[in-house]
Amino acid sequence: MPAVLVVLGVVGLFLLSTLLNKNTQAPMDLKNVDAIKCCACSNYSCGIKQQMEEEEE
Amino acid sequence: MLDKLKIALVLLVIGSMSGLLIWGTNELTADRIEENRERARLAVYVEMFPDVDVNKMVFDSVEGSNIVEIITMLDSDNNLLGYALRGSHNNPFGVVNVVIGVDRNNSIIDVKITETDNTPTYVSLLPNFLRNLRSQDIRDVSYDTSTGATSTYNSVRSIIEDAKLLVAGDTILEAYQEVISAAASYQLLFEFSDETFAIEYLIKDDAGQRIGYAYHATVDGKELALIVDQDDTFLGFVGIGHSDLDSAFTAFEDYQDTAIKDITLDVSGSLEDQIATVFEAVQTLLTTTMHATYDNLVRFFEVFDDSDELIGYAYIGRAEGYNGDNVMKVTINLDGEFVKLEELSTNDTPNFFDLAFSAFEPFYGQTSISQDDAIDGYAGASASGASLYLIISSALSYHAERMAE
Amino acid sequence: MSWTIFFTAIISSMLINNVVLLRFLGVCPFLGVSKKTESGLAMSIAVMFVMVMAALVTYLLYYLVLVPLNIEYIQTIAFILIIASFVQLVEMFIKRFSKKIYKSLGIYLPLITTNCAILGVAVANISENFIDYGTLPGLALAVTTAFGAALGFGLIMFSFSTIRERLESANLPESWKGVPVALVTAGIMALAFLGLAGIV
Amino acid sequence: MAKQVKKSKQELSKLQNLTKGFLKENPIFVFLLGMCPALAVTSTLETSFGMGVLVIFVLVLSNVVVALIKDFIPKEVKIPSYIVIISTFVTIVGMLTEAYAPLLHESLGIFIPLIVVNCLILGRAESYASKNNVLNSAIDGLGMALGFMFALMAIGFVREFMATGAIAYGVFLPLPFEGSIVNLETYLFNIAVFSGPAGGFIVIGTLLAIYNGFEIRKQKKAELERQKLIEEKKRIALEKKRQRELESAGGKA
Repeated sequence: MPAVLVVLGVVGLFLLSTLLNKNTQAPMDLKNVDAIKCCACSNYSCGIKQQMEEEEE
Repeated sequence: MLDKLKIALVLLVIGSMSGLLIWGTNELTADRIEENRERARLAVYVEMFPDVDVNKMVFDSVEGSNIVEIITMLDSDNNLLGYALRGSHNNPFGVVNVVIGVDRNNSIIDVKITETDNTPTYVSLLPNFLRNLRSQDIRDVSYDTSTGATSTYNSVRSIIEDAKLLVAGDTILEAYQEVISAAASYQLLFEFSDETFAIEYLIKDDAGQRIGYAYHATVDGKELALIVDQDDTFLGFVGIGHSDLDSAFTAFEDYQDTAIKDITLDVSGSLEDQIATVFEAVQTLLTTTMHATYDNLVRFFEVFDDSDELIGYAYIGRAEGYNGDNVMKVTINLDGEFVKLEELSTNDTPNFFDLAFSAFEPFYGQTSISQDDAIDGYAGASASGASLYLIISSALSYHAERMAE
Repeated sequence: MSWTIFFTAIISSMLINNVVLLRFLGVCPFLGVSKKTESGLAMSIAVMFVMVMAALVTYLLYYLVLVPLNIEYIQTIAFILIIASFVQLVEMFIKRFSKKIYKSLGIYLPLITTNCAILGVAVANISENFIDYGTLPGLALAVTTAFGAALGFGLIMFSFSTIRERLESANLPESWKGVPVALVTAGIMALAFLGLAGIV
Repeated sequence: MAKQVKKSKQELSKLQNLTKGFLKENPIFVFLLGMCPALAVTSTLETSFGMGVLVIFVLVLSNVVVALIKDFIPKEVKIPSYIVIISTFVTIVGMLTEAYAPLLHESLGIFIPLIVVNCLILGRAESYASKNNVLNSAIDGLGMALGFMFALMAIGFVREFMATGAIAYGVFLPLPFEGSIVNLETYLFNIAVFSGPAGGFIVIGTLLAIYNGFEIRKQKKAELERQKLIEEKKRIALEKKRQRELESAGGKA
């Protein structure tokens, strides 16, 4: 059973940190970046690149 | 709030499901994984000894050698298949781990590098070298000299050399046990440079008591040992790792259990004559010198001046220096004064050894040496100096003890 | 144990077992973010911070929780979750305390969770059995190794981004432009790095 | 380079869904996802195949589970849920491999746990399984994983052949045969660099360039066709216009 408890523990930790992070506003004009978008994106340099370029413009 | 609760609940369910699934899979596979890991660990041995019964391997750890472990290989009917010697050596590029498989007749089955930090490009130069070792007798192994991977090569070589010693050592002990059944270990006492016999070993029983001495010689290309007990009673000859000379040894059976000093040989035959030469050389040694029973001493003998008058005693001692044993001769005069120190053999760096050696010259004429005074002299050459101090102080106190009797 | 072992660990994980070129960890960010020197360096700094901290956290988790409880088999899930939560926390702190840092480093943090170099180094640290040196020296060694790996990552990101800036303007066949030529260049760099194998 | 794949709005058929991963949406050659394993475990055909099989398991299972529970997962905790699900399956698959194919486990080593951070899996969960039904998600997972495996095996085939002159040499999987399927006389060529790190980069780069070459030719052809079609249409329009003009002129006349 310790396996289940430890897994639950780390899941809880992750949940907590995710929620905390979600609820913290990114400073002013910057958007929150979503990890999953980078992964699901079909461009090899992920969404990050476009976002950077947008910011530079 | 309700949202948060829902989130927590969902993650709780997912987390528990995941934990349960993993736990369940582990329950199913744990035994098999354990078995696989064990098999992988032993794979190198099983490859060398295909018939080995994995459950009957006996692991004996070895100390003071590049060989870490000797594994005895038995098949399912308890027949001895051979030994695997696992060795480890550090060179400047990291560690080299080697497994040497030796069958019951001491011939090498295979030599494998199991793990190394050495540069792979160089390690890959070794397989031919390793292959050439196969089916050689480990006690008489010969190497290709050049592989292009000097460090790795030297590491493997020093591991094999130690394996050789261990395996050969076992045959020596087995040979002794034919003559003295109580023999449990032996220890190098002295290597002779220009005698008919080469090495003197001290034989001990399992309580560490001195029970005899062995003198090794080579006759007709075969190694033999003459064995006497602690009182120099002749116990017999024995072949080391072979029985080829046994028929020649029968000529000496008549003299068994007699003090070696009192024996007058009368044998005939060419082999017998050669063995008799060895016998007489040992006899001469044992009549002119006596065993010293101190740990760091080998033997002592009387010293005479030109007019054959006794002027003192010489003690030969050995102790571990910086790079192997130092063997020294210590002369003590009739007043018990330390009068001379001579070097018989050393592997220590000459500069340091000389520094240590000269540090003891000021003590000539003294009957005892205090450790503190000695250390001041040889500071800077501590290993060499400590070995010389041990030899000299052993000689002095042994001498004092003998004179008191 | 002597101090040289830490030096050896850094050199070895930075050059001889370079994460990107010789262990193939972190290839995706290597291809994605190495187009500009500036962004490559920012990414490397973020990776360095997370990698060192992740090595510390996973090592402690493994030897203080998983091993005593005899549940080493949940290593994978535990490590990725603890790394992911760590990244989230770091992101949160950066958001809160410095807009400037968030603008330059923060945007790479989400990429880092799925950067296999982080998890890879953490898992490799465990399988290297640093614990044989003792718990604390082992921890120090694990962290040092991670630091060296991050330095190696940064080195490659930097040197490769400078090469890449040139490649962009090179006159190449249409089909080789972009990633293919970048990969072949990386292959040639890997060949060069193989030559460092003997230095420790 | 056409990296952006056009999102086709119309529904793909089941078969198309299964086969799209091979060329049109190949995870490695088109999306460049999972490059780490693509470089690291492709030194031989067997390890490539083995890695492919593991990815098939993980991707299909995680896609199915994500599609099953997509309605229950709150939007804020999508990533945590997906990561937990994926890493659960990776852990399980890792244990099964170690139990039943220990040699494969040993040769893949650290890259089994690293399937967790393979963006292919997380990416499919996010962009497909969370929006489609269970059956389609399973087919999508299978198709993409097969495409991944196909790419790995193509790389592994080239690398192993160049490095040893053999095809499928030394089988790690619990298959009923051992040894090499085809072994040329190895001394003819034995370019060890291809089994090493440098070979991985170079082979993938070259295969990618070849793939791009074909794509570019296809695009050019399509472009040419389009141009022709446009010209044809223009010509027809022009002719019609002339005819009309003629007619109207004739009418006037």
